[in-house]
Amino acid sequence: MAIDKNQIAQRIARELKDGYYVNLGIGIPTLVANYIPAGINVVLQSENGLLGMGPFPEAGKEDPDLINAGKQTITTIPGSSFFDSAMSFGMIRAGKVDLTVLGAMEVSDTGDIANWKIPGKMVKGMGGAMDLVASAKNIIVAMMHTNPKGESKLLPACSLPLTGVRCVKKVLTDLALMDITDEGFLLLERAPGVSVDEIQAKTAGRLVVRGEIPEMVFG
Amino acid sequence: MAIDKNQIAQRIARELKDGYYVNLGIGIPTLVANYIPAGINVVLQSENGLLGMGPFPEAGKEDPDLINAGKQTITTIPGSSFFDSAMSFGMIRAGKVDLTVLGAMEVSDTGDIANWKIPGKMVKGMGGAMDLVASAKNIIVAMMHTNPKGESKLLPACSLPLTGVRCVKKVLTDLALMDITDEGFLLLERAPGVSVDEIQAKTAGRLVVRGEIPEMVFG
Amino acid sequence: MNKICTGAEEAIRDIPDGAVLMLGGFGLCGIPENCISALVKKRVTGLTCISNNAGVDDFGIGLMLMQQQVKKMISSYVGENAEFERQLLSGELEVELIPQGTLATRCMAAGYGMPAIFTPAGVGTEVATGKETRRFNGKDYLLEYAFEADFAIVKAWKGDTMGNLIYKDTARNFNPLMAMAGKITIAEVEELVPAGELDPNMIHTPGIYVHRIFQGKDYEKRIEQRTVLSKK
Amino acid sequence: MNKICTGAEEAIRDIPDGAVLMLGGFGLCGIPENCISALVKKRVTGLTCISNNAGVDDFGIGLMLMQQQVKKMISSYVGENAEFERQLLSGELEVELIPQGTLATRCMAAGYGMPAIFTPAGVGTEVATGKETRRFNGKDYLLEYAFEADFAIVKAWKGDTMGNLIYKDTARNFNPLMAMAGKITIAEVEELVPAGELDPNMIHTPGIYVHRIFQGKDYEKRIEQRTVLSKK
Repeated sequence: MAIDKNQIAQRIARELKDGYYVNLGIGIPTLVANYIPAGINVVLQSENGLLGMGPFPEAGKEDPDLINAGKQTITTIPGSSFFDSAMSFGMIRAGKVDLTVLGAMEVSDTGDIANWKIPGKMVKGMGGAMDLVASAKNIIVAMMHTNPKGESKLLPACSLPLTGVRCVKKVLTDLALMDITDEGFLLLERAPGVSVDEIQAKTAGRLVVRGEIPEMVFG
Repeated sequence: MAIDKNQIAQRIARELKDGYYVNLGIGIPTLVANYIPAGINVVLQSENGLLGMGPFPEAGKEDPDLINAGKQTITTIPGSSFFDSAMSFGMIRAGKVDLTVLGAMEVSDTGDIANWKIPGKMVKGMGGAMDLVASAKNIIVAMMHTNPKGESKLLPACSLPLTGVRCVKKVLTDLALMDITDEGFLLLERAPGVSVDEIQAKTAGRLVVRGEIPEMVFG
Repeated sequence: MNKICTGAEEAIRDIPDGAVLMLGGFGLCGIPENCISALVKKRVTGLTCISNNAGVDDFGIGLMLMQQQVKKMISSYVGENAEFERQLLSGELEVELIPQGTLATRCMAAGYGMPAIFTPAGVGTEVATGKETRRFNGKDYLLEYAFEADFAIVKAWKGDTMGNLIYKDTARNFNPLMAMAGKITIAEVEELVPAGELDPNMIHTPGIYVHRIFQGKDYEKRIEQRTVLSKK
Repeated sequence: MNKICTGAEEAIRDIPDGAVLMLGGFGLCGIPENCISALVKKRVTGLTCISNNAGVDDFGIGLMLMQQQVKKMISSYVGENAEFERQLLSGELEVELIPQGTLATRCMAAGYGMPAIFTPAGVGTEVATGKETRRFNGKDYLLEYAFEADFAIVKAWKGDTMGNLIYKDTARNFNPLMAMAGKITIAEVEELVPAGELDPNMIHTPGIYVHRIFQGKDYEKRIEQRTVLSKK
């Protein structure tokens, strides 16, 4: 069975290591903050100028001067720091952020990503996505395996305008966890009960299946 | 009679306008701070990271964390601010400093300046001088008209390694105040009792003398 | 040296039609509310606005869009604005979208006297079209030019009579960068204090970058996405 | 995540011979005294030191020069140091002199992930020799590359256990820039406090740039040019 967005977040959270600085994109990636494993300290970066993002505030304690990149009211943890947008993207560009998690509309089997524009539809802008994907050392994409029409979002080449080229390292969908390698999507784990055949059928790009593929386990 | 270094500083101080941000170099330029005219507020920039430099501290109140670009202990005025060296030279490079006053070993009649290196002698380095002269909107050089050997320091072309090219706007020496124009050094004022002939004799570069040249007046 | 204005009207008095403006803020956070109101009242038109976002229909730069005062927006993200969308699709409004970090750094470059910077953001995408690409250490970068504005309009938390500014929390965002990039920089602050009251070690924008300052009033500080912890 | 070291010896434990170091400070102001002492004690050699100055004969980087630990200095100003002069003239020491603003901005460029910057400093002088010159808006600029160091060693006033740093007065200078440019950044602070005690709005160097931190001791803070008001 396909995993839900909370399980996607939960699985990604296992990629976190103690001491990581992490940028979580809008949508499913934001949920990762809810599943940080015990004993692991990570510092969340919000590209509008904050290191040390905390949970949402209690009702009545929202501060309009304190928001995240999704414009949501948030809080800070002890040891946080504020800075301007140039320094924020400076530390991103300099590779100081250890892990970036973001959503996508399409990912190619060479690691290209498209997530900002659908020609013919209203264009809202790339925000910080192009900066993030161009500079992050380690990018995990979290998305559905197929679009609402059932078409694969894992392609030989993106059909939509690109956000970045050869930058994605790992993709986690509702069906599978994959590394991006020179040979294409290397299947690492299956969602519980989802067959390799189903994943293969829903992956338009090159999929590499090597040996027995374990199921993800959720506690 | 040639004016002394305090009179040089006093004359330069008359070039200050209310609201100016000013960078004063080491040596004679530093003395300008002592002669800021009444009713005029200027903010002194020290390129090691301070806007709003005040006078030297009272004895016993020196703070090793508070020095100027000449490494002298100083104080601050109300409304001062500290910043790092990149921002300091950033504001210099962006032309935010209204006036820069510095010393020189040689100035050419096209506005080139040499003040950092004497080949064959120990080289100490250019410090911030090259940044300052490359970016300042308005540079006044304050120096002696001749070197200790009696040779002119106002030349057709500098003989020493350059600090900057075509950047000096005005020169004040112990003998004369001059603008630098396309035609060369345009004589504006004479030191009291110093003749045009003497200035001419001691100026190796092109000197333009037009009409009657007034004497500087010191109160 | 007098940088102090009585209010937004005086501070923006000479902004002409067709001016290039920078406006600080991220979303509706840290936007110069007072100056925007005054610009709306003054009905200055034909503006080019460099701002990370374009406000919402009834707040922020959206108020200026509503009156068709804006000819061109240069932003990184312009969603959440129906009137903006209408003007864009009808061709009334010109829009240039650029990556957020590129926008920030192009403002900083102006404030630091650097004519251009290199960034990898947008390499291999349509953003790179017509731009110079250069490889350093095996990685490609775009050459992007410094942004300057006739007027930069920023919002700070505290300011003093010398023009020194301190921002609060994530309301800092683009404000200190744009403050450095204006030919004339106008700062509105929640609290204006005499010179000497702010700690000189804690100044975010040194006064040298600020030409006009005033204490704003009636800040609404609208929240775009109010999110709170769900009760357990 | 543990960035805290017991002292300078632990913080610099793995700096090898031949390393490229950045050392913060301007003159003797804001220099990492504890780490310099530890480097002197460790007798690591063949170092390339990027630092605005080279200390004086018996303080600062001068102490390392005295033991001939430094192979190359990259600085803007190196006066006031007799042993330095002797080594330079004898050819024992290599020196690269670069304009102070260029030095500062090349450090910042590394911290901001920008491979190169443009500056007009040195155009038309011997500093421009062999460098690419480019004209923007009628003015010439040199292309200068970002500086990176194996270790950046900085001194701050206060720091917390997350690595956040605050500097005092003009002891800030190059410290925050070099802190951003080290592959490994070591910070010594006068006062180390638990996370949460420093105001997040007043952090000069966010902890993400700092890998090791310790509370230094026995600061001498020597004054190079003691100047006081003359008694009237």
